[in-house]
Amino acid sequence: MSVMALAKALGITLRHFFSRPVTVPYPDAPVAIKPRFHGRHVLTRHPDSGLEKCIGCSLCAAACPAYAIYVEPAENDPENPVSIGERYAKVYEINMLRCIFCGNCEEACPTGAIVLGNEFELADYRYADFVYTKEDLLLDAVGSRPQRREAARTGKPVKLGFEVPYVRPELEGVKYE
Amino acid sequence: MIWQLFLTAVKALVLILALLFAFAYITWIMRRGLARFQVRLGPNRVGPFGLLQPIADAVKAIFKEDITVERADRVLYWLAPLIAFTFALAAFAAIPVGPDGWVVANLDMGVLYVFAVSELAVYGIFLAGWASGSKYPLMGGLRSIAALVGYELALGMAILPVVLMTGSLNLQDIVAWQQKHGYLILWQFPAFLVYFVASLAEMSRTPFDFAEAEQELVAGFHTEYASMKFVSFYIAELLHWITGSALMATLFLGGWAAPFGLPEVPVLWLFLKWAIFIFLVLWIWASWFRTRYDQMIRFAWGVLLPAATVWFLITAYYVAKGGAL
Amino acid sequence: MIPEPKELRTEEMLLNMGPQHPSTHGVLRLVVRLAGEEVLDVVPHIGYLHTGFEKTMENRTFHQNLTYTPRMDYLHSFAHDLAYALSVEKLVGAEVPERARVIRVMLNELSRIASHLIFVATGLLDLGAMTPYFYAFRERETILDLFEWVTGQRFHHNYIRIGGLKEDLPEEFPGELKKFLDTFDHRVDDYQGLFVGSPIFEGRARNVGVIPPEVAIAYGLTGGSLRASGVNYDVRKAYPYCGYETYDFEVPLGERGDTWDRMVVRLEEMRQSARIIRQALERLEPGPIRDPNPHFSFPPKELLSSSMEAVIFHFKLATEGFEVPPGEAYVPTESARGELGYYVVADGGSLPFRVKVRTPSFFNLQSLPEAARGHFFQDLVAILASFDPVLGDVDR
Amino acid sequence: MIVFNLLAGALLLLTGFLSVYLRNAVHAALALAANFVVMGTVYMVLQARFLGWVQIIVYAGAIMVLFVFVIMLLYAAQAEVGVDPLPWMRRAAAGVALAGFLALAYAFSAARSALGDKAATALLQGGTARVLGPVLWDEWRYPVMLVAALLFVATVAAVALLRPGRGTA
Amino acid sequence: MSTFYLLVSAALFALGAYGVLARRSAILVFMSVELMLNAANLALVVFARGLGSASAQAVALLLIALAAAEVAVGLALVVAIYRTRESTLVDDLSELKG
Amino acid sequence: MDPLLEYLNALIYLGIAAFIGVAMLLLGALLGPKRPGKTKLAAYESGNEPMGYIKRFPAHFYAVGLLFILFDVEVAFLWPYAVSAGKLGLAGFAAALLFTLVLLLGLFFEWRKGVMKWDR
Amino acid sequence: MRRDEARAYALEKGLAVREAHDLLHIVLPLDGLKAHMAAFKAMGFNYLADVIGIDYQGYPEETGWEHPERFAVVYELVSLPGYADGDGSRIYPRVYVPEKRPELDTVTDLWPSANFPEREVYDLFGLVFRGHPDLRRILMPEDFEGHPLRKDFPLGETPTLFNEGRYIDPEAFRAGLRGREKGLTGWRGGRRKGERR
Amino acid sequence: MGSVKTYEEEFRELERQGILFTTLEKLIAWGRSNSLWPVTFGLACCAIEMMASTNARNDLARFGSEVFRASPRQADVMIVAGRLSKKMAPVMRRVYDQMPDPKWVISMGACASSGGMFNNYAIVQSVDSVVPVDVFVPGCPPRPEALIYAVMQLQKKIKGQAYDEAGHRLPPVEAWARGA
Ligand code: SF4
Ligand code: SF4
Ligand code: SF4
Repeated sequence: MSVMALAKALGITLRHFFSRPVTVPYPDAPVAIKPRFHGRHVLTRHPDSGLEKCIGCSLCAAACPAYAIYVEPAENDPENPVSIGERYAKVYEINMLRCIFCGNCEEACPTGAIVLGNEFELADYRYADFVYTKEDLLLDAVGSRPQRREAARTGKPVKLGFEVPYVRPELEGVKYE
Repeated sequence: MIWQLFLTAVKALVLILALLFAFAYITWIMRRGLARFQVRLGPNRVGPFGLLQPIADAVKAIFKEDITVERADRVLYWLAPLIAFTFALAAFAAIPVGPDGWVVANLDMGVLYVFAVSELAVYGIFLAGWASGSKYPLMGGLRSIAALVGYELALGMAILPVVLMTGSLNLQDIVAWQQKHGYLILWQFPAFLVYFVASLAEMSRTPFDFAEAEQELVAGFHTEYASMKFVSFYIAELLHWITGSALMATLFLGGWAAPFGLPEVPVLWLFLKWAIFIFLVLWIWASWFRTRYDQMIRFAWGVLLPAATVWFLITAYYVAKGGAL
Repeated sequence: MIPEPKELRTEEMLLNMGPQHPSTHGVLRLVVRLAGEEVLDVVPHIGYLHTGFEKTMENRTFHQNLTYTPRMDYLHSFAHDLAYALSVEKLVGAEVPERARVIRVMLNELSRIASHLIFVATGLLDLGAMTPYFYAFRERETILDLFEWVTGQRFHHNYIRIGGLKEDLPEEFPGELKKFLDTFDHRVDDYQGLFVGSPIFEGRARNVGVIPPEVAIAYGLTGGSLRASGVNYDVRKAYPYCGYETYDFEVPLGERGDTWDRMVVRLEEMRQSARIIRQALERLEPGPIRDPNPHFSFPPKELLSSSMEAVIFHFKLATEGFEVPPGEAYVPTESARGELGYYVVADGGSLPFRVKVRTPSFFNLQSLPEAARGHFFQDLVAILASFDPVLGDVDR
Repeated sequence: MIVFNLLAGALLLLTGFLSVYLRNAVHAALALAANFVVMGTVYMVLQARFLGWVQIIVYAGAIMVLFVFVIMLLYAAQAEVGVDPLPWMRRAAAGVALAGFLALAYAFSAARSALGDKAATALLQGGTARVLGPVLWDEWRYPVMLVAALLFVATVAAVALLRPGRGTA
Repeated sequence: MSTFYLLVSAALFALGAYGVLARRSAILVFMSVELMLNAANLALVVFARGLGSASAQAVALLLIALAAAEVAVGLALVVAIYRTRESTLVDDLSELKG
Repeated sequence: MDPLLEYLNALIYLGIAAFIGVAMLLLGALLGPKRPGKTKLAAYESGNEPMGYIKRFPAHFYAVGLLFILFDVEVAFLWPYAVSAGKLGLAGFAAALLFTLVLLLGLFFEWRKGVMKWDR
Repeated sequence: MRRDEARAYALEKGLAVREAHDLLHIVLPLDGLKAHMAAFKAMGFNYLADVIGIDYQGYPEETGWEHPERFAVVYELVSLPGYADGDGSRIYPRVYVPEKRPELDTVTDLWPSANFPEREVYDLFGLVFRGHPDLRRILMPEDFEGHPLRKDFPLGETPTLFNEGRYIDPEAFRAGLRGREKGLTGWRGGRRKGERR
Repeated sequence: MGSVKTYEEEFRELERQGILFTTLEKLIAWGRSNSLWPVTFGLACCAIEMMASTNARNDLARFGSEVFRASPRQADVMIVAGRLSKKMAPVMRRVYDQMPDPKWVISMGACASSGGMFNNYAIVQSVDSVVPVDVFVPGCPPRPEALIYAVMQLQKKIKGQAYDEAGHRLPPVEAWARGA
């Protein structure tokens, strides 16, 4: 009886021995992340005009429980506007180390400017390198800082570790090559 | 004479290197094998299929800082890994991997040699535990004694019927006997069972791996060991597994003798039979729990030892009656 | 040196187990008084993970605090979100729509399964079996994927909102969940086959760490550990919330209150949770997922471009948060570890005046010395594991 | 052979000396264990191979392990117990030992004539188990039975002395 | 060769005797006794070789068994005494008598 | 060939093994970096200051350990029997039987005495 | 229901009773705490679910909740359903502890489960439980000074750093958000400059 | 340390001369980077993701790092996973000190790296102030793949192929550079 139980355990493990491993070979094969995944933030642009959506209202900063967002607004030049609103974010910085990827900023943003994207490969070496500025966040920037740094050094394109098999309306315009 | 000695030395060197190589790859097999039981891949990124993984580990270990802890008993702290390492390697010297000449030391009482070595090997572990001057290792060391006290007798009692049947303590003879009369696992299945269970304890593999139970004793007796000293223990630990499996293959599965009248190839058959036991141990490792050391001692004395003794008497009667083949 | 005989009189030794120890489930420190390998006494020292949750939450808005709650019990994180939301909802008088309640139950049970899976994984790992760890984590990974579908986070969801949920379930979700449930039952059978009945497991767990019901209650044990002692106390049955009373499930009970019972009870609970999820799936009717009261609910994004009122509410909510009428509320809930509740004191402002979390692990840990005394050191690990403490839950 | 003998003799004396000299009990016990191992090999060389193995298995493997074990139990981290007594005592002991050595050496040298180095080693055939088997279990059958009885008595005695189950102490 | 080992045996015996007399800890005294026993055994084996007598070896084997029994009882005694007296020093043992 | 030669072989083997062991340890000791420190060399105790020394370590199984010696001797006696059992015939078997039974009796006795019971 | 029993008991003894949000609060006097608690235990409240410390400093007066002393300790007593004759009643007796002499009696002898939570209250609020078997700090390090959950203990925030020396000081930032003073965002309620499409 | 030049000294010298990474150095760096055994230092939620990174799905073992050593003596990298409270900081420092050189630290998660959302009296705001950190991993918790990416970043660093934003090459072992 009890020996049977031992044998049963052996049987179960043996069955698994001959089943396929469930391992995702991550760096070689991309990870399929889900549409709502909370990854690195993206500052989106208006699809038609190409203007930034962010109007520098700081609601995201206010909603952030970790106080990881710094926004400094400035008035738009009416001739040559940066954003769709009256004002735009002159400085928009996120301290990625502080950020907990909760999505409160996304929820609080009235214009849908800040969206949590897909990049999760953010590991880097220096504390100071984690303050992502507008360039790093605007939607043309692909990958994380270390990834883009490496791409620049080696001359190869950024290799992203995930694939995006679905459409995310709020991320329109973001291209992952 | 000199030539003889030289030959021995060469053989010994080859065997040791082979064993170390086997160790290196047994870590790989272990990691990959366990991984397969656990539906994952295991090391596969260092070299093709992760085959260079053991080498990377070795390189790292060699260039790692070596620590001698302050409270340690310095002499023993250094001696312990050496003892563990040497005795772990030792047992294989008597195991024949092929017909005459394919053994480093064809001892006329090879079984006793193996038996003695397996007892002495405990010193290494035990002293390591004590010499570290720290609590977790001490407990690990004591548990190794507990294990010894449990398995050693059952081990001896389980070999006795084999010796009875074959009438020899020489491993080469035992293999030859099996070549003639069929594998001992068929004749001596109860003895094999007892031997197998006791061997698991001797190799300190899963149901009986409490001497280094990570969940309780951090890393057991080698908690305070770093760098190559730790590696020595690691080698010793896995070599027990390698040697124990080879020994079981020799004692009960006909050793290097080819099965089913297939052609004799010295190392090959032993290797294949050995692989069976390696897998078996790995399989059990992946499937079962760890016992408590008192339960193991009780099991060994209350079940294994009486069972082995009774079986010994049965075999003895059979042999004494003149039934020996 | 000749040791003085008097000095030698003691055979006891004090051993630190933890904070950095592979099987203290985090950063628990146990000072163990041992005679050889026999445990004479255990003194848990906690606080190595004290994070200052309660103080910090006093300085964040009620809304922001939803990001703090899951991080206490990171295994069954959804239960904390839920318990906090329930307390605050009681204070603000929010009406949670039916669909949201069903989804909450569903995700709560899913999260409970994930937590119990870790329990099985680590509990059996502490008993020396490696493989269940990987099997359990495989299933857990699937659950986390499901959560990622819904909430975008693997286990710190930030999905519950006061008065409902952040957003609706994605369309694919029910199908994926069903797929998971279909395989899950076999998986539980697998875990069961790996340990229940095995003589080694019996030897390690039977009659080890027995807690009789009186002792359990005196020391404040709740959850599966209490039920293993045979006390039929499950908050989901005793103080139903979120409509648990309408679901058909059983509360598995143990008989002896030993490690064995505590392990098996939780295994059974996983099955029951799966059952609840199935029922919840059937009840999933379309409908609103949030109390539309603009006082504490973000207005839908679409409204922002059309309704000025919505914009104002939105701005106020995002910056100041919402005000909660003064009062004190507590709603007990059942987390994977036992009774969990948030005692929230509001002073009429938008920050809570005081949040006290009644975390089950904190109380459960008090029974550990009772259970472990007189057993082998080797068993202490198993007993501790069978209580399923989460140190974030203990230390807050 | 000579080399081996000299080496073994030296090792025996050294480890023997260490075992009575070292102050750390565990070290002393280890020295003794080493002594026994060497002694076992010496037995083997002396045409008593089986005896040699038994020496290693029983003495070095079982008895000394248990010795070390008990020492560790009793002294754990501070095995410095082998302190020597008063100097005069030590000197007296040394004197006694020396006298014993001389007496024995004399006795042995007297007995030596009876032996001769080339003595009947062939009869022993290396003293393997196969040689000893019939001797032990035929000629010496009754003493062996006596030993069994003795072991049984020892079992009883040890158990009685330890009074197990009397708690942890 | 015989002579050499006989001398070694005598020396070991003497060392053992020294240990018995000079050591204070019961366990260490015990160990010295073992050393003496072994020295005796060594002499026996040498004689066995000289005489070509397997019987002498059998005696040696029996001696080992005796020694083992003695150790088992002796260690049990030491441990038992330790339990009650919490000491293994021989001097303290002598107090038992008086 | 003298079988003792094989013993020499074993000795050589052991010597080489030990040599390799020493070489390995030395290699490790010499090649790694050296940055000792007080805490680094202190005993590990789960990240705490070690608390006190171990004075005496009661282990429940020393009774079993002592019995182990006795049974080990028993097995030692049985080896010669095992190799010559056929030659000794039934008379030898009777002796062995008696011998073993006496010891089994001992085992039974100690079992009854509760040597193996350490639970409360 | 034991809850009604407890209410009746409280009214009979002249204790202040308040029911809100389904909770039954009973204010016990500091001196008679132990006796009343024992009475509750005798009534069948066999389970102490929690001991909650609250520091009412700065609690607005106008809310209608009066708090005579700075500290309060709220006990959560349950008659545990599923065990013996428990019926699931919960009551929340509380006792106010003055700031000057922050001492009260322990209830560990009635409910051993009060051990940890009382230590926690001692640790975080500095209220001393007389007769507690082992009153040591539990969450904070032994050598920690102060009692963090007191309202006058600073939260101890550090600024979040950004590039070029910019930073957010959480304290000031929060204050700005709540509209009491002008913070970083400059938002003080009312409408902002909106967006233009 | 006597006349035997340790690897570390040699290493420093080579670095000074700018001819780091000879063949031997390359071999060593390769060995080290491919055999990173972490010490179990799980503190909070991130520890669960650390465990998850060893599980069947993600299998950190593929990088030769599955051997989570409970004893710091045998570990090469400490993955600080979770929030480090001030009560725990000395313990962690001690465990770190007890690791043999060379050793690396991965600070996993927002809490360990910067205090994250727990900006308060109890939590150490960045592990970097206690031990030298080699790689920071943002995320709360970082998903297992992010940890794997961090391990790969660390491997790059050990091999001397890591640069920071300003373009400086980073020392393979942070502790040596900082003299911690
Ligand atoms: S995701 Fe959360 S933590 Fe991160 S910036 Fe947005 S609000 Fe702050
Ligand atoms: S991102 Fe959105 S919330 Fe943040 S400043 Fe820009 S518009 Fe405002
Ligand atoms: S970073 Fe997030 S997940 Fe990690 S420990 Fe902190 S709160 Fe937990």
